[in-house]
Amino acid sequence: MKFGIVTFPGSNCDYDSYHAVADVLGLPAVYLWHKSTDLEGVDVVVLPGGFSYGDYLRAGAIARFSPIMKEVAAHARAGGPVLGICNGFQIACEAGLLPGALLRNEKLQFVSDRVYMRVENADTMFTSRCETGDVLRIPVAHGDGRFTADEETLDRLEGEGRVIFRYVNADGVPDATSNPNGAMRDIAGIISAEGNVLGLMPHPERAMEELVGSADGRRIFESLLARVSA
Amino acid sequence: MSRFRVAVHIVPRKGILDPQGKAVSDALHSLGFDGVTDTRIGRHIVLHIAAPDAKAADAQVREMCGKLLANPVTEDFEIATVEAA
Amino acid sequence: MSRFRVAVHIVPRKGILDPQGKAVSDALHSLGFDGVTDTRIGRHIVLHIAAPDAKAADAQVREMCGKLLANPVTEDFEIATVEAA
Amino acid sequence: MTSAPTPRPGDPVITPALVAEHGLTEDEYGGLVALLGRTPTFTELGIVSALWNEHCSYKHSRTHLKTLPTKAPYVLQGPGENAGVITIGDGLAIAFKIESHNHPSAVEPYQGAATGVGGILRDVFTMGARPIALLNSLRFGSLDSPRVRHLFAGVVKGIGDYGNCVGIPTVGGEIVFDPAYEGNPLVNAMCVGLLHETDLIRAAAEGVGNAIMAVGARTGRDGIHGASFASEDLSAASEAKRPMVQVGDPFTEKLLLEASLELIASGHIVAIQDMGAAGLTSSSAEMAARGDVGVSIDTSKVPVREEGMSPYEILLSESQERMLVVAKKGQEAQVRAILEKWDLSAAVIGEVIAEPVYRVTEGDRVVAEFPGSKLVSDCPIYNPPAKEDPGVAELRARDVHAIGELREESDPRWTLERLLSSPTIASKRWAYRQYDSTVRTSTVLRPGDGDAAVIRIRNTDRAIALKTDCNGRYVSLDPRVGTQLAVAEAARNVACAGARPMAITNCLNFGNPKRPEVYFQFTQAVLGMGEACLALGTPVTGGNVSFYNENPRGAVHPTPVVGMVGLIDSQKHITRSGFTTEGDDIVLLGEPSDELGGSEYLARIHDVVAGAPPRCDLPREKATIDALLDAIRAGAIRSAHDCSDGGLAVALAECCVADVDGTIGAEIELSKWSALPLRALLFGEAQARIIVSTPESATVLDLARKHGVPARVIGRVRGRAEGFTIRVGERVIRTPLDRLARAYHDAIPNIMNASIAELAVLEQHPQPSGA
Ligand SMILES: Nc1ncnc2c1ncn2[C@@H]1O[C@H](COP(=O)(O)OP(=O)(O)O)[C@@H](O)[C@H]1O
Ligand SMILES: [Mg+2]
Repeated sequence: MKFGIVTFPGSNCDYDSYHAVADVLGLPAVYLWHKSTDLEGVDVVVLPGGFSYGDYLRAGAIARFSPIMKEVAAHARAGGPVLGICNGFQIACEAGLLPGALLRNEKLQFVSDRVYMRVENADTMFTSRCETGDVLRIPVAHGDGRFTADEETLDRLEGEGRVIFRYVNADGVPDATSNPNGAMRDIAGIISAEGNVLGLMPHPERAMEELVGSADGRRIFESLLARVSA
Repeated sequence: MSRFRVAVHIVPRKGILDPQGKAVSDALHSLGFDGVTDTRIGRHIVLHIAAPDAKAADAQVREMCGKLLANPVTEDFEIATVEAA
Repeated sequence: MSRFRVAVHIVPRKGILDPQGKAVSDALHSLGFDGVTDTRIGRHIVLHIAAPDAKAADAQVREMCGKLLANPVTEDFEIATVEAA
Repeated sequence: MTSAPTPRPGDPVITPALVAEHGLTEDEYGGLVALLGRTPTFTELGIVSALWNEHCSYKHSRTHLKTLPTKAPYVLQGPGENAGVITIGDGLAIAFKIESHNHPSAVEPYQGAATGVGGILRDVFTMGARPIALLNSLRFGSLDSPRVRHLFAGVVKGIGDYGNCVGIPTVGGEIVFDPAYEGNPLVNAMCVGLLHETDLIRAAAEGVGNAIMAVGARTGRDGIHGASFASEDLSAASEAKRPMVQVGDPFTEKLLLEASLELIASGHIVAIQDMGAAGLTSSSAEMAARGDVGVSIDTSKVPVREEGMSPYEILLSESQERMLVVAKKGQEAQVRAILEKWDLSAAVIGEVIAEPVYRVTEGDRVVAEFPGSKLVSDCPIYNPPAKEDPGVAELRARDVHAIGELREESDPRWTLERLLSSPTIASKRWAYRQYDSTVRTSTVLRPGDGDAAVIRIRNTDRAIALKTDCNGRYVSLDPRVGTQLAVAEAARNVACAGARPMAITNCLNFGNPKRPEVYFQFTQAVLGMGEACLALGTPVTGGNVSFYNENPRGAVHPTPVVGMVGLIDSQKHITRSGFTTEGDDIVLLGEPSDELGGSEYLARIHDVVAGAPPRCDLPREKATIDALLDAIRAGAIRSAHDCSDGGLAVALAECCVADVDGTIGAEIELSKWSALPLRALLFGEAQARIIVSTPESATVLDLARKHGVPARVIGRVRGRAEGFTIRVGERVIRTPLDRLARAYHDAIPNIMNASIAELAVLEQHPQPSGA
């Protein structure tokens, strides 16, 4: 299974995603340049974290017009997996691959921390190696992570099992301090209706090795591996 | 073609939490401006563009707002002024 | 006391680099809006305040701008509208 | 083309007043006229005022800086380049440098701090290194003042937004609050980069005929100091409003970083340098002097952001995110192509010439011309009188034992909690939670995890440990000893993380050097730094001097900040600072003594800065570090934390409560030292002390003995429920952990989060803050 990691001007977690896939998991990976229109036959597209176009105007707003995004959208329409992490989640929302928007953190500060997120639905290609209710410890680092959508959209997401990760405390329940950004309904990650585009604010690619604090992020990559190669 | 200066306001949609506006309200209170009841903060974008006439300039900027300048999920926009520049 | 709705524009001072405006200009060009020559991005702040009259409302908001709303080192402000609310 | 420069139409006439406004003394101006053999043009005056100002010329510091030790077999590049470089084996090297952005941050905290980070990043990547970590060392007045809170919040946000956007983790540093910095905050930023030794590139112009290119952002009128000097002669009020503030664009910086590294790897260039302070002028003049060649620059070819900029303005602009590059002749197009790939511009603006002159033209008109490299080499050097302020000698001699205890102090728990909640000691998480510390996925010890930050080196078993340190109060009381202690503390901190201290960079923040008492502090500090670096085997590879940190109310504490790099041979040796395991023995390396001078205790509890700072015994510091490292390598150490601000009791409490994820208890027995005054035992800041926790205390004690370091088991790590207990003879000091944790963790958030106005102002910045 081959991963393609998109580099937008201002992406800065492309390198970390590449490391996670290629060095830690030993899988084939390529960087995809934003001006390119060729996905080079990759199976999974990663929209990495960072500050594409400086996040000027709104996070992800300008990146969504990059030439590569047409191909990414086509790949998604054809059922190909797309993993949007942090800025990648923001880009996916701006591009209409996922519903909702990510707004300025409620406390108005950038938040860099390690949070807990609970797996809300283990029956997806991104979470098959988890159990529903599992709590993963994953770093966050963002200024605009407050997931926002209208009530109807939120209800639909919940009803269809598309809220995949929710911020919780170490014991697996939401509390006053477990949500780092004020996201509605403590939403940390959601999936598309077809189940092939996942967007999340926490950084699983930064949680691949105990040495740097956590290896819980592997479960997401390994789930993909299990499903896609099956 | 003439040159126009177009000012656009992009504002958070009603009902969307505006923590920035709230923080500014609170700060104004703490500075003694008690009369403030509400503050909303949006963007003020000033574009200089070439267009055949004011109407075309307005239409062009509307299109920009629809495509890029405003987020349809959370923001509204309004063209504040179109002036010859 | 009456209620007023005051709109203020806070803009980057002339000569000050506006990286955000530049990025948006570039993005508009790449979307085919070739006529755009310049984009500056500031804030649009709408305040609801109580004041005896429009003039007092204006004066109050000017003071807020000086104290809090605008950065005196890098930004200019202008009161766009004062309306009874 | 060697016609002498002629004044441009509209240039102001050179008058004594104009010369003075440019900061040149009469003698300096005389030197300039002698150098040229004629009256300078306005442009030339601007160039010289920039190059001969303190920041670029080091005219008051050079002689003394030369005395610092700079050599070791592993030092690849010492002072003189954009950053120092040391090798760490396997063909890999570390480039690092610290720099101040104090004055800009005082004017505009957010942009000042942000552009400080931008500048130090460029200093590192112009060596051919990829930045892998940022640190910062900050000093503010008391947080009681709204203005200080505004500065603090702005600086922290500026640092965070810039580093976060570029994608370099901010992993460590220090923040001190002291009324001495009330009017003059200090903002020092450090950057560390990784490179292959073979990619090391220096900033020396070479090769007659090679093209000089300006790359990156366009040049605007930002930060032209001359603009204010000359504003009378330039026109009206609009000019007076001309912005002095530079705005940072971290997005462009990120592109510039990638483009520069690609350029260096491409082999199409021979030199690259940041256009930092004094912009194009200083970068071009310094590159020419280093390469011992002439250069010719045409300002009309420099890409500008605004119309009608004069050569004077273009030369002195401090617009950010720009680089000067010397491209190999005939390879300009390739250079341009690399920049275009990153959506950046590049323009040929001049060339390296055989004739030994520094020449600036505007089209065909010569506007400035200096012979040879004299522009840089003929800069005046000063060694003004130095004399200690008798008031300081008195303070130092004061018997601080005579200071009576407050009534509340009869309960040492009160004092302990007061100290833990002192903003200088309390957790700085409020600040570093705004810094992305994990991007690049190599941060092993994040802020708060250890005494130093640790970054692993990919594809090796090695890691580096990084820390900045300086206790300005000590330095103010005794500059020589205080500076020795700054080096010692930094070394101790990286050793606590498991690293051998390797080398330092420094940022010397002082007041006005023309005042003898300031110059005394400076010379003594440099002396002490040299002594400590020799004794600890950590050469100085570079640094920065920032004078004039004073306002009418006085100068800041002299603050020679030390940025230390340590090397960890095996990732197994990476050591945290907090206790980890119930049942471990707690061992104190080093021992308490009756020293309270200059302590946080006196400052916080009694509002007194007096007494002699703690004694500095450099051989003892070295032995303690060696003993600790041997114990770590023997696998005997579970945690290590040094005693610094607040002394032994504070350090022990930190070991129990500093981890936000959970506290752990401890039971401590200090009766051996019950003869010492209790407050000196608990809160005195005797140096060369490290608290370790270990499952094998025998091994630790044994190794300590071998190195001649006093050591003793002083207690045991306990469960959370058992709390924190210190016994001294009859006295039992017992505290529940959550009281200590609250004191330590809530102090700064309680102050800052209540301060809505300051935070709201910042939110107004139209800066990126995404992900
Ligand atoms: N400005 C800062 N930026 C990032 N980390 C910081 C900053 N200030 C302090 N820290 C981190 O907080 C922890 C404690 O720092 P400090 O109080 O200076 O320790 P010590 O007293 O042991 O030298 C360290 O991990 C340090 O790197
Ligand atoms: Mg320490």
